[in-house]
Amino acid sequence: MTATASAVGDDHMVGDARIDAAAPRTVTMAGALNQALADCLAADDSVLVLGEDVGALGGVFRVTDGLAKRFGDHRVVDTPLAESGIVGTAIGMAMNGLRPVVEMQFDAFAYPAFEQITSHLAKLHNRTRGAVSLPVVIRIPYGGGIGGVEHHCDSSEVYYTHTPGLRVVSPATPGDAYRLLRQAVKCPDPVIFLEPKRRYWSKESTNLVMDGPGIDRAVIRRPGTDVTVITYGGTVATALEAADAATAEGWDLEVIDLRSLAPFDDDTVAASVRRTGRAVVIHEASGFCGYGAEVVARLTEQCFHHLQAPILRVTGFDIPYTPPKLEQYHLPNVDRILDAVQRLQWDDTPVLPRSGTCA
Amino acid sequence: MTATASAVGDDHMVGDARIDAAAPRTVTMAGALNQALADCLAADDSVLVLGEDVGALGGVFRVTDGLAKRFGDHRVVDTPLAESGIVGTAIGMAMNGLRPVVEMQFDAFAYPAFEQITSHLAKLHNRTRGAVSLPVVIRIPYGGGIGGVEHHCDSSEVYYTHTPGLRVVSPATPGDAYRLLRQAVKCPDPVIFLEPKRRYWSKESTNLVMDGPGIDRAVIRRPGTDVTVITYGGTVATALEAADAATAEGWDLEVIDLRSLAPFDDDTVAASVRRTGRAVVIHEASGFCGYGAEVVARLTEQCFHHLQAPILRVTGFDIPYTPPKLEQYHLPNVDRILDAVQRLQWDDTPVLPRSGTCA
Amino acid sequence: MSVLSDHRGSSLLPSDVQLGVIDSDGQRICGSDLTAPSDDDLLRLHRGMVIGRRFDTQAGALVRQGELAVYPSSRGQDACQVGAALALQDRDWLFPTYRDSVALVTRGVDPVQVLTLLRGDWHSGYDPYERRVAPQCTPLATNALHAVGFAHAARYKGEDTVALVLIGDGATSEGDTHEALNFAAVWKCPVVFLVQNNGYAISVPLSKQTAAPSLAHKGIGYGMPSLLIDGNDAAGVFSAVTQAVRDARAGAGPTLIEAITYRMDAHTNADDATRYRSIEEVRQWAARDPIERLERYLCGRRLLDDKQLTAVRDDAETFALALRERLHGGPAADPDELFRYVYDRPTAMLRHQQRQLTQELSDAAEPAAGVGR
Amino acid sequence: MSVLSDHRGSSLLPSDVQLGVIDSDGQRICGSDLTAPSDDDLLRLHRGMVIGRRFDTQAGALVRQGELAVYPSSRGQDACQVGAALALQDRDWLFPTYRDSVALVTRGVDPVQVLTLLRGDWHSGYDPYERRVAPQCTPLATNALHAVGFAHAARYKGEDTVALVLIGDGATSEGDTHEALNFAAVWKCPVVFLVQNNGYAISVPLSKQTAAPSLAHKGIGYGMPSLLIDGNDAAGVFSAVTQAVRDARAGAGPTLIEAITYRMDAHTNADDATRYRSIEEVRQWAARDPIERLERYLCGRRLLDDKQLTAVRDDAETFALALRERLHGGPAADPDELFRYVYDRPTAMLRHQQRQLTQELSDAAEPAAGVGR
Ligand SMILES: Cc1ncc(C[n+]2csc(CCOP(=O)(O)OP(=O)(O)O)c2C)c(N)n1
Ligand SMILES: Cc1ncc(C[n+]2csc(CCOP(=O)(O)OP(=O)(O)O)c2C)c(N)n1
Ligand SMILES: [Mg+2]
Ligand SMILES: [Mg+2]
Repeated sequence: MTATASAVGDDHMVGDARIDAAAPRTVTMAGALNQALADCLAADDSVLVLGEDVGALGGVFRVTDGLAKRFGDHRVVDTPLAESGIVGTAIGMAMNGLRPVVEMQFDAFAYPAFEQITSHLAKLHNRTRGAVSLPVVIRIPYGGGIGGVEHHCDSSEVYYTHTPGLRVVSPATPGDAYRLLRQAVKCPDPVIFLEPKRRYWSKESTNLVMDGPGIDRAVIRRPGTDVTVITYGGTVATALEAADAATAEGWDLEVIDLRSLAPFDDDTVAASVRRTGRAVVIHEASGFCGYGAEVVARLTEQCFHHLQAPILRVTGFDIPYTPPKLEQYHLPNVDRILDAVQRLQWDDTPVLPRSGTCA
Repeated sequence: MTATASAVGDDHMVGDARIDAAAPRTVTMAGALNQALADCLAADDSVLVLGEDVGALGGVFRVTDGLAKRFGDHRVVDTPLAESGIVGTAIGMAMNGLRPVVEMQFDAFAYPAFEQITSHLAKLHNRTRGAVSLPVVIRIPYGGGIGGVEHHCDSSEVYYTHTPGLRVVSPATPGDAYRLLRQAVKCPDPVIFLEPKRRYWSKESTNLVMDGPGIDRAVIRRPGTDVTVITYGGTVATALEAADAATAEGWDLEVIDLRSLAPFDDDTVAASVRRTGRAVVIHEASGFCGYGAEVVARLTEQCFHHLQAPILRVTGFDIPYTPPKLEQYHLPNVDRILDAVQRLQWDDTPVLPRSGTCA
Repeated sequence: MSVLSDHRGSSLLPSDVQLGVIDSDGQRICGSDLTAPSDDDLLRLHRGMVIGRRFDTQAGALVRQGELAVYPSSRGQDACQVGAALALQDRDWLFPTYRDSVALVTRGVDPVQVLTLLRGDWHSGYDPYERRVAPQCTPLATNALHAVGFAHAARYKGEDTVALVLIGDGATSEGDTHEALNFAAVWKCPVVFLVQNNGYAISVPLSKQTAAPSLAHKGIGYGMPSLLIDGNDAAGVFSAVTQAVRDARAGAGPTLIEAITYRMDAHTNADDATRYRSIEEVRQWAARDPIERLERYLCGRRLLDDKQLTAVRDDAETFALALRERLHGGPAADPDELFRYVYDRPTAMLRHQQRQLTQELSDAAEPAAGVGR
Repeated sequence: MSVLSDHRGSSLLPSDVQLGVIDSDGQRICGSDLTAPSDDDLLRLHRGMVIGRRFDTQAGALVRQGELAVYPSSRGQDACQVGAALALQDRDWLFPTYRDSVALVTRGVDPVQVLTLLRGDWHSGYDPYERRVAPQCTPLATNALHAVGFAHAARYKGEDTVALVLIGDGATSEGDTHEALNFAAVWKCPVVFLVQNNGYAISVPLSKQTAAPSLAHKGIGYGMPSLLIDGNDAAGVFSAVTQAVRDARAGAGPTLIEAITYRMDAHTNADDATRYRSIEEVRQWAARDPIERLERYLCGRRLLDDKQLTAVRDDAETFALALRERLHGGPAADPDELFRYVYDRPTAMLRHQQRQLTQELSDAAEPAAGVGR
């Protein structure tokens, strides 16, 4: 079943040509994504939007609101209910010159498409020595924090980041949602586009523009000197909150928004960690073999002699996503982040970690 | 298409009651697995073997050779060709008290079953507060080294180890293949059983017995003092070779065979790393967000102040599995392992790692 | 040498028109291929629907009061919900979806436990083995395969249990539906597939879901007999499912039944149905209400009088009242449970994480100075 | 209000018997529903099969000589391979599987490039856009969806391209086949599905794969017309596919064709077919050889004489010889390519890994002292 809600503000006309994208305005992330899709559809006839309920309904999160009306249902297509079918046909369309933007309704409902994604979408360019390009974007609302029932709150990023051939990106702000989605649609590689559900309704006053940091670059959302906090998508805002709270403790946190999970922007992140000497990685997904493991492993190798303490992870527990009433216990929050920061051996007497520790 | 080969030696009668499992004999890994299945089928009527070509053909690797003949095709079932169907029906059978042992023909052909595995097999016990147990074993021939064409050589372990609710194990020797498979069939949790294809034909003279290290324990295959080499499945033999070669360089490597990838045996491995102060992780799968990342991350946290150098990874490149003629360049080998060992900062002057380094 | 069976099986095709027992005016349909249920069964169907409808309305109200997070109503599909549930024997198994709460209640699952999922306390609130009902399934069509495996295992064990799958029209597009129908037919499993075709998958109308003459026409492609029935006729649904269950139990294999029905409410409370269907369409279906239809028939045949009708409705009110009361009193969700059931026994890592959380919660309970804990 | 179309479409059912143009004795079938190809087309079919068969035999020999890692032969399925390939126009697209090398060769893909995959040099050896042939697909049934998407895009762009999918009987059990048939029918795509039913999926016989009267009977469940044909009759296959392609091009939507055939060799060279089928069965199918049958017909009608036959066979030998020679001379696989095509441009990480490998290889080329490098 599906929680439906209008994430698009009513104070502006979404999916509407009358809006000048470059003028600053207050926009939700869902609204920014909607505008990005509208602008992509308007700019390029080869762009198609495909998915379940993306037409008349405008998607269960209303990200495609108004698009079918404006562009027609040959451009914004309510498909039959079959995710492997959606991705598989999108691959065929891309082989024939189109740029399909696919919506998966919720993370766990992308799993039926796993074979098409891993065995074809990720590999056809390589298989054909570059003869076939697949500029397909798969939009997946990911993560929890919205009180969703089982299967509606998975964080499935590692399934994709561990699959060579895919790009994986996730926006943290409305402005970046617009930018990243337009960049993703333009990108010749297949892109898994992870939309943090809990931030669909977050607002920002911003210009919606495509230029700025490239699709594969991380950005420093808050400069700081003591600890590098590395995160992406839904937990960037949490990290920024934690950074504010940390000032009271006298810690100056640098917050990095990865934006691109694959490839990883080593330059930006390693430079920060070498500067601060301490780092914490945050994500909602389970810790075990989670994305944070890669961040820790590569940065530890790259920055070993600069590290004052092991890089710690603040992640979801190693459990299936919780029922709605228990998600507060599962999700990384400010306290847990500050707790991890505190464990970064500030007194320089090594704290022997507890055995079996993970998060 | 499928490479078929008899991996079961002809010098003994596999799947045959006449064999006394406990008497030492020379056996291939495929033969040991065959014997384990035979013994499970003989011991417990609720055990069923399901898969594509597991009946008359005996499986493309002949692991189920002779079983249909001996136990009947109601116990050893050639299913219709549909992997989601196989796993989905196995779940239903387990709900009704059976213990299905499922064969997926090759790693990449398990992907159609991904939704059934992640959304149900891994979660039904949790979903029902323990009321429903799913003692299902999914046998997946994994990894390369056999000259297989595309889709026949994936190393898909992280897709499963990152999914809470699944156990993931992989044997490295014939004796342990027997033991682990029998333990997996007995286990009340769902088990992903990864069989290293390239070791199907490796031989060992051993007793086939169930007791010994438990399903969730790592074992030290070779004790050593200088470096802990952590690996599993197909690369354990490679690591042991490397350890032999390393003696010429004066390095005494300790080789740990994880056996259980999920859960991870922190006690055994962390104790070793604290002792040696240096570690290398090896696997065939791509490095990025590979299993080795978790090993590095958790051990770095647990053993930070014992580490003389960052824990290094020797893994496959971050590319789709290679065509047959190029796999030699992709697979971890003795030279690469020794090279990693050499980079473990023996002179105590920090070697600044190259930026962007990963493997 | 022939790789094909000789049986060309056009007998496997469904009828051209929807089969039923009682038409939308409450009149008995003459010469129907479906056997009319006994009077007792008709009264059970009526009672089940009245109570089921009351449950459904109650759940809707609980959402508005903030007691439930979400509720997918089956109002309008009452005949399918109740007809199917009552057609099963006690030992049979039901494999329902999120839409089928009323079928669960009809089968005797504790309504408070039915609502556990929607309240957000846990993913499923009942022990499946108690009333032989699998957890309500959210990933579409996946439950169909579980039912097939379950039914196959029953036969393997020599038991005569039958499994009944409930899926929607949208779910028929998923690969898992295909694989389930195929495995069931090849293995001749004692399983019945009931497709509640309510014309929509959330907002997507059937015309965008299939180009087939009917969904029941899929049966022949698996060598499976199929039926097309009026899904708002409780007597017809009961009769069709009862017969299919009987056949399955007798070893005749699976049946595919498509029941044409309509969901009167939105997909869930969170959905806005005005975006994709007309009020006129809803109004037309309101005239085919399954409860009114059966009441008209029963009253016409004097199997039900006003007093009895009032008594049934009172029972439904009592049922709803008890549900409300018991729901308020429920214990709070327990975070310790998060770690308890991931595996048969929690792993060391999970025990460690559980201790961390416990520590955190007890730290938070004490007034702490700063963040230091 | 009706959620169902009125069209009950029993016209969508296949025939009871396999349609064909020329029977196994080489006689023209009278009154067939299939149009007989022109004499020119019959000669093209014959020539295609003779050359295709020679290619197939050559590939088998190359496996035994260790030149190829593996080869899945289509011997016996020659009529399907050649009949289907020749039925396409130049601008149409073919979506083949691992089994369909002969169809590729027939369509004009360079045979050396066809063998790249099986030689193990790369995953696919040809540029799909050159001869409009998708890479041979290994994950079963997944190619069917690609074809549907491709065909849909063609219509979207206003082009009249048709896509032809080849799959096997086993692959019809996969969910992707179902989803592809359904998307194609709902979207009315210009796509033709040709199921080469050779009776086995590796070792598994059709009886364990389906209980349907025929695989073509699946069509009606999607609202798709279907045909059951004799897959060893090249003229029949050509005629059926040509007609379906023409319909698709004209906007009439997709067709499902089931062709009954047999693979004479094992699944691949690595397979041991004696484990699952009898020599007697193979012998019976040998009597239905598609090439002999057409030759008998053509010679009977004096469209082909001994001299011409010899000429065709000589051409086939020349073809095989050229293949052998060119294959030997091919360049060695290049490890640098491993990194080049993963993305449009190699990422920094991949460039780094490529440098590591290059360094390793150049280190290994020099005699090194110990492991120090
Ligand atoms: C695999 C999967 N994809 C998508 C969804 C999201 N979803 C929930 S209900 C629904 C519509 C289902 O329609 P139908 O099968 O007709 O059942 P109905 O809701 O009408 O009872 C969708 C798309 C899901 N639950 N599972
Ligand atoms: C998804 C998937 N599962 C399993 C396999 C392994 N496999 C390769 S060919 C084959 C049999 C296919 O049979 P069929 O579709 O009848 O084609 P045929 O080989 O007879 O031409 C199998 C099981 C695969 N390639 N893809
Ligand atoms: Mg529906
Ligand atoms: Mg076949």
